[in-house]
Amino acid sequence: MNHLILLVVLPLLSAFIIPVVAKHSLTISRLIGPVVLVFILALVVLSWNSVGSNGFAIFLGGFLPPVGIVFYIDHFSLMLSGLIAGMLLIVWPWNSYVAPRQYSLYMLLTAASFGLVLSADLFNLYVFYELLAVATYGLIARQKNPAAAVAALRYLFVSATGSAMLLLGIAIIYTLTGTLNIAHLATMTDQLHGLAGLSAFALIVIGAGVKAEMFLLNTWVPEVYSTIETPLAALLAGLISKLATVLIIRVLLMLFQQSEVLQMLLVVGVFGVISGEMVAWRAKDMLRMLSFSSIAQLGMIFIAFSIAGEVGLWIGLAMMLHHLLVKGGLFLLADKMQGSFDNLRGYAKRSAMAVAIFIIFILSLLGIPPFPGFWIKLMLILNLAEQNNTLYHYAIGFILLATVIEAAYLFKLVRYLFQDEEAATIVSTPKSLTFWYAQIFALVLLVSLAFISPISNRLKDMASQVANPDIYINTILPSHLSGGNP
Amino acid sequence: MSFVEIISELVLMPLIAFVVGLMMVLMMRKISARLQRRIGPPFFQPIYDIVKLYGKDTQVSHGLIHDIGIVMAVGGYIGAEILLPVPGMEGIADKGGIITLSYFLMIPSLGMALGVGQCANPNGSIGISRALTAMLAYDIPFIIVVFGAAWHYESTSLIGMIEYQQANAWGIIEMPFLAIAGLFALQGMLGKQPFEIYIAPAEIATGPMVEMSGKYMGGLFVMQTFQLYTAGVLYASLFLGGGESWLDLLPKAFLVVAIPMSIAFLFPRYKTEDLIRILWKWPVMLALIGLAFIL
Amino acid sequence: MLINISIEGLLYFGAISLSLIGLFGLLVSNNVFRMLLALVMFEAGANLILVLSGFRENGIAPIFLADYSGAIMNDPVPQALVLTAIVIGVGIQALALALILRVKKHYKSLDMRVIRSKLEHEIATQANVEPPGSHHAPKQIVRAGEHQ
Amino acid sequence: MNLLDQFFVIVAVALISIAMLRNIKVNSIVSTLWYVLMVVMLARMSSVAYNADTITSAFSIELLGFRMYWKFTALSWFFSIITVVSALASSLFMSGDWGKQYRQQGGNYGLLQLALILNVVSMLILLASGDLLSLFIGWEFVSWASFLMMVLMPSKTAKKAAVKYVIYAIVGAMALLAALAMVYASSGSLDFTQITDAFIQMTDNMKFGFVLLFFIGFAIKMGLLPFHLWQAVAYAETPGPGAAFLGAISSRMGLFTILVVIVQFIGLGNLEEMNIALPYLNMKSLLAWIAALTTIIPTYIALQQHDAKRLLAWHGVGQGGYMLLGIMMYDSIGSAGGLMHVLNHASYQAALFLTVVAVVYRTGTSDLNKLGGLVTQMPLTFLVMLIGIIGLAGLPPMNGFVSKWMVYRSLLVNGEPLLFVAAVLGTLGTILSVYKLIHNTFLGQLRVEHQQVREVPWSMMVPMLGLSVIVFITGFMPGLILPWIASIQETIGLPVVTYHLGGIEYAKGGLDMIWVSGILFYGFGVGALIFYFLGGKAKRIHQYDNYAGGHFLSSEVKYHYSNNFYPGLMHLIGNWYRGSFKWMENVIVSALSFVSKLFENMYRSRQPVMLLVLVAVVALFSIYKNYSGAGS
Amino acid sequence: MTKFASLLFIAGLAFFLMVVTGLLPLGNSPMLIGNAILDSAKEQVGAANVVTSVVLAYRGLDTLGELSILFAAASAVGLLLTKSSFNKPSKNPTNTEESDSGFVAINGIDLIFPLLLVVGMYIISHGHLTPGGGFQGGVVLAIAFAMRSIVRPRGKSIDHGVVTFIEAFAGLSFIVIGLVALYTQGHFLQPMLDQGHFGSLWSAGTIPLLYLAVGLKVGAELAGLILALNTDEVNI
Repeated sequence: MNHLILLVVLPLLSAFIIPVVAKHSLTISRLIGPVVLVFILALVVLSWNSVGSNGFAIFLGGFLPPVGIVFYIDHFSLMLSGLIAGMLLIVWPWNSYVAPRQYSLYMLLTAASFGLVLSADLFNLYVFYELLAVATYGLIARQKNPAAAVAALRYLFVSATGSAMLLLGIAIIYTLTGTLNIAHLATMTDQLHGLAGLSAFALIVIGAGVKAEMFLLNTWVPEVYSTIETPLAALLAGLISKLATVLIIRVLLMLFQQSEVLQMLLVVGVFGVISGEMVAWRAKDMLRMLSFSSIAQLGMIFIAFSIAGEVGLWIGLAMMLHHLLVKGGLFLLADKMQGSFDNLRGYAKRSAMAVAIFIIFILSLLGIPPFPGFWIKLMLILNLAEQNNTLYHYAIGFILLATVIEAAYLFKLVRYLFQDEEAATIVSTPKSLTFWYAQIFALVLLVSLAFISPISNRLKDMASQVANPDIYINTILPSHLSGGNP
Repeated sequence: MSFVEIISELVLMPLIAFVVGLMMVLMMRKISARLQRRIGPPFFQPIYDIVKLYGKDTQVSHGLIHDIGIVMAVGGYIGAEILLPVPGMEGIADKGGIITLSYFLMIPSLGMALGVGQCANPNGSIGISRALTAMLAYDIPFIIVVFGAAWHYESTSLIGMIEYQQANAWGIIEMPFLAIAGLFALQGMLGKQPFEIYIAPAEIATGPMVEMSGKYMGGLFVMQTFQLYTAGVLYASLFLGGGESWLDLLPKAFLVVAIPMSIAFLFPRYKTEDLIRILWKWPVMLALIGLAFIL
Repeated sequence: MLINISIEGLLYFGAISLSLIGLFGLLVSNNVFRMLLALVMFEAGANLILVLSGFRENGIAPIFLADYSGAIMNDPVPQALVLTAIVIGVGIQALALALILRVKKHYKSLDMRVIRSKLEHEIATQANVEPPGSHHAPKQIVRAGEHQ
Repeated sequence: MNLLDQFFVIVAVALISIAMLRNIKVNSIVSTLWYVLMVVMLARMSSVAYNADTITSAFSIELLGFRMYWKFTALSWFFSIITVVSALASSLFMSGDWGKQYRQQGGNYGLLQLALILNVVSMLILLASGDLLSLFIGWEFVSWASFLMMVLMPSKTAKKAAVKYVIYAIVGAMALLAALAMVYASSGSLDFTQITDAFIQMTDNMKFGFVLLFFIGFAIKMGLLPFHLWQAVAYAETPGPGAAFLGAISSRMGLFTILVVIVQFIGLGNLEEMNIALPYLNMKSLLAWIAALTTIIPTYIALQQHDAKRLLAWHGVGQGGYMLLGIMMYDSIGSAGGLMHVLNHASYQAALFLTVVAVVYRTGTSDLNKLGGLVTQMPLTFLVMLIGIIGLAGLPPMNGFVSKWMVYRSLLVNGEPLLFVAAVLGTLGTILSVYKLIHNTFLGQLRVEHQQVREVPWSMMVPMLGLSVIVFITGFMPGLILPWIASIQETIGLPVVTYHLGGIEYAKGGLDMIWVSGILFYGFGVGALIFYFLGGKAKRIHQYDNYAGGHFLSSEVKYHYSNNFYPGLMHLIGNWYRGSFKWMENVIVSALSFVSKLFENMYRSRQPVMLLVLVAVVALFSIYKNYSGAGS
Repeated sequence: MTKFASLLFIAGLAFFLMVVTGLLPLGNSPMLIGNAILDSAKEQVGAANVVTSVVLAYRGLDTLGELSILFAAASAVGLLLTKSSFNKPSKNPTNTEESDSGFVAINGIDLIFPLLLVVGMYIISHGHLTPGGGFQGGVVLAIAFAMRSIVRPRGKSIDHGVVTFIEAFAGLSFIVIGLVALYTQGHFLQPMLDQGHFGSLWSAGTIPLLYLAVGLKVGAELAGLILALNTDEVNI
């Protein structure tokens, strides 16, 4: 099983060699990425069954924890890895002219994503987080649109400040405990649950929150998403934001599962939902609307994760998957339906299929039965209601209000799409690959409807696995159940 | 109740109503004449009028609905008057109560409206719109009065109400405010001054009445007899203890009808707005005060 | 705790001051290049705090020299970490510099306010909508019920 | 497979067949036959309606720990038969020439049929729901199916109205979801029976929230005040028979859910105990007042309309108030009246809408200022409309009278003078406005361009006549319907009404419609006798041959008095039409808009790092506040 | 206003950070891993410089990640500043002469250049014994090239292709060493080869090789970065 490290290593390797290969053969350099991704996808699928319910730990360099870096692999991280590989295959820049180094950046992004998902070491997570960030800046700035450079620069300032804070948090934790291994830290939570530890956690959350589109840290979102190519936006909104969320959740679950912390997460989530939906309501063009809606959805995910225990976790996971499908799909669709609402007038006549898919997506996004989004929202609301805390009950109100606003702006757009007179400036785009992908996303969404029960059971299994720090600690530190020196 | 009784009631009641109504019309005209220092028409003048109208040669119809309008107007009052309990003929009255009766009283308005509407005379339409507005105006106090009466007598059946009054005291004693409000409503319902704006187009030689020639006008005259009878007996039943016998009932009914007549010719005519305003102000207020006393 | 001035206390104070001065500079400057420099300072401060966590009283460098006599060694881990962090910082700074060059080239300005509004304007133009926050009066008064 | 399963199989097959045969010509006939089959199936299930039985479907779904199942009670059956019959009438109406014209005008006829069956299916799913979750899902289905129906109209107003409807519907759905969450929070289950348990456990404040959330959810669908703004325009702007169908039954789904949730499971007795302000105002009377105001305000808005469809649609909103008012009286006749009004309203409303559609079919407009005098051209349509408006105005002998009578009787018995006056005010307004409708459409002067207009073909006439027969028969013999009502009352725990074929048995004043109608027709008969057999034969003259204030009305100058029909009244009450509710709507939108502007400016921050630092400071501060006392 | 608010925030942040650091065990932190590594580094890795053991063995993946970040940054900068990404040609041939740096600088740099190379290589190759190592040495190497390009802005100081090749090769070799360890020893980046005599140049197994790769990589990346940034003459 140690070969699963290839998930990180192979993309890095390919990233390094792509520029050199490109000097000799552009074609081969273009194929390296997809081949590696397909290989990794196969690897993930093949190793699915061999990962037991307790997960599996890779000790890098053969050093037993806590001294070395550890990778922890369970079904949850495998699922995310599969999603990463699949998503990257989908947004892979096939048909546009792309410099070889851009492929390298994509592969570095891939490697960083895998690292973020698998690593069980705080500092290692930081490194991968930064790799992800740098690759993202590069990809954003590389866009043909010169505005993208400004967006990337503004993003960079926020993100780098956040990263420095993350580093600060890690430094505090290390000074406090003398270890970086999350499992090891989990055995000494009593030391962490003080002012210093929680402050460190707050700094970590702020650092990771920038990418997770957390409220007030997400000002970069609209600028970046409206300047970059939509497939990349789909990747960032659909997947990368989730990985940062996963990072936060991992740390939270293992180290800081306290009601105050969860409530702060809830508040942040609620603000995200409300602010995102409200500003999306004002938006007058597709991409801006989608990016703010994405902020809101991330807020919703935070709200889900703020429910203590497995329940919150599996609902959050389900929301993540759903959002990945829907928002990813919408951004892919936006490749075809770009521009202001005014430009999209009468689009239904031009492409009924695109509009139909759009409506399926937004219905699911709104949580209209029987689409999967409904079941997730239902479970979220019911479980929020079950919490013994009025804060959670207020959150329900805000979610519901946000849904109304969401409906308002989404259907405002629908009205434009169905208007009789067509916009003069409407751009007719040829059937592109992204549109096919969007159709596939919609199909997956519809098919998943038939499998709500099995999917939810599987997610519940994963959640119970992830939510239990004992499994994590047992697997990574077999001999250190109750803490102590290595 | 036997079949014969039913038949006899059904046949007799319109006849009685017609006769009594004719006398009421006569009385009305007499009162107006006396108030205007005239002698007034002879005793049989109302019946002469009706016969004359029915006997006319020129009878113009604008179509089926025109006819049906008259039929509905007359029929609605006949139905209403059958539902009124009168001494010796109470069999059918308990099949419908006061609510049904008040609804029956709306049917003639609608019938008239339909008939005039079919005439396609624009001034007719104006008259109808005013008439319906007036109906809206007088029905509010009327319905409060009905409610108060029904609540007080704990029954919606007129027979029950009369029984209550005969056992206890008359409604006018127990509910004076409601009774006064009822009189106001009656004034409006009968379309007498000052609440007769909807007849106004007739006075400028057009409007509903003008299109009614011959038997149409005759139908309306017949309707008026029934209307007066119904109003008088209804009010008598509600507030004056009904009648143990005809000798008892008729004077009451005549008295009731006489009051609006006497008032009517002393007043000018209100505009539609003013009509609504006054009917929604004073009688409604009185009726509500009355209600407050009995609730 | 702060009154008891020790060497590490001073070091911490210096490190925190450095990072916060950097952060302050980041907040108040409008010139993008200055912001970058401030960011460098902030990161340097953070790195200092990180490397300080391995500090031991009377510790020596964690190298087993030939004359090593069992003295207390400083923690090697933060040193390794900070090495990594510094290099990461360098990478980000270089990238930022390149971005600044490109922005300057395109927008002829380094003022954050200017390039921000130009960015918004550009986004809005591409999407064919009015830029947000433009101070023009609303074109039409929206009547009741027309919002949705 | 019990009857219900068979029924649902048939419904499903019907849906599939209509969806498949969308573009084939026989489709219209086939779909009508499907509705006939559904009526037959419902008839086979009539034991539900007569004996207050329950049929539970064998089919159920177990999902995420919830079990959803479907069942038919007397209540479901009652609403289902109304739904299916309305659909049958609409489908039949559009199957013939109307559909042809619709196609020629560029409409997608297949899609309309599909929308109709989708509406029917979703309503049946809702009506059969056996627990709160399936109820909610059915509820949403209904919302979206009617949305589909609404967007079929190509006009801009229609789209706007439909989108507005969506927002209202989502508000309702969200309120419902919140109420569901409250049920779930206190019992961990979404069975209907849990509502009662959950309600009992709640504190007083929570009870208000709970009832109001449910009520808001349902009231929005039903268009009760203050959520009435969306409905009329949305329903009116629906293609022809679709408007008839929606107007007849769609919004009554709100009443169904009110009956199930608020009446059956929360219980009106419990509502009565929830005191709001004075001893006179409790939750139940609040709802009753909402109902009463709903009868008044939309009715008087209808009075202002000059579009026939909108006028009717506004009346549809207003009539909903009577239903709720009757039910909120919590006695046998009041609730019977309210329930019966559902059927009555559906029948005459569908008939009236169909007549208007028929007029539009022939003349191309439903603008009351552009019509008139059509009675000579379309006498049967006129007859249907006459019967319809008599029903709508609640005059004897049509069925509208019966249900309104029961409501009035109940108000009288319960001593609610103000509610009574409110209800009467509604009725009077209705009379005024329906007269305007029939006068401006069929009476008065015929316009030149309409002189060639003919009666509509039989495919359209038959459903209209059928509906008017229902309007009359159920008015003449309400005892045909009352057994169903009695079963419903038994099912949902209301006092059961005593009835006979002619009407209601009630101490101190019942109602016997056979007698009432008999007397009325006798009166008419006598009237006709007086009219036709005394006096000579009238001469039929041309319409224009009349005399108006000195000049003769020639055919060149049309002087049809239709615009501003009640000037006196409007002069008096016109100032009251202030659009307060629109203003309220606007206020909410503006407030949200203001907040969203604030957020937007936050996202446009010049220096986003500032926000990051702000977050850091706030987070550290809150942690410090939490821990500074305890130390580390 | 902004300044005041910023000051307020920073003051708040300073206060909280002071409080937090005041709570930290300054100077005698637990250093659980640190101690464990100090105890076992000698045997497990065999490098005299424990920091090197940590960088390349215990936390080798961090180093790989960091190299990747450098690579990513260099790639991105390269992508951003290639001429194709600019709208108009910026080269202005008239100022070639003005920007030349004069005789002393050019010849001085030429003189120091080989010296710098040697120093850099020395630092790299003794990374596992003394303070220093791949990063530091790599930076020296990069500076050597950077200085040349600074004094000769128009001259071709280093071939881009060579830089690309070196960075690819260095990265590749780091990973290949790791992979070889994975398939021979069982773990990625597990120390391999004979540990040799502790404290001598040829000790610590693969560590010097890895450090060499790191040094080359860092040198190449930084040189590439500086080159890329230097080719453009935008005045800030």
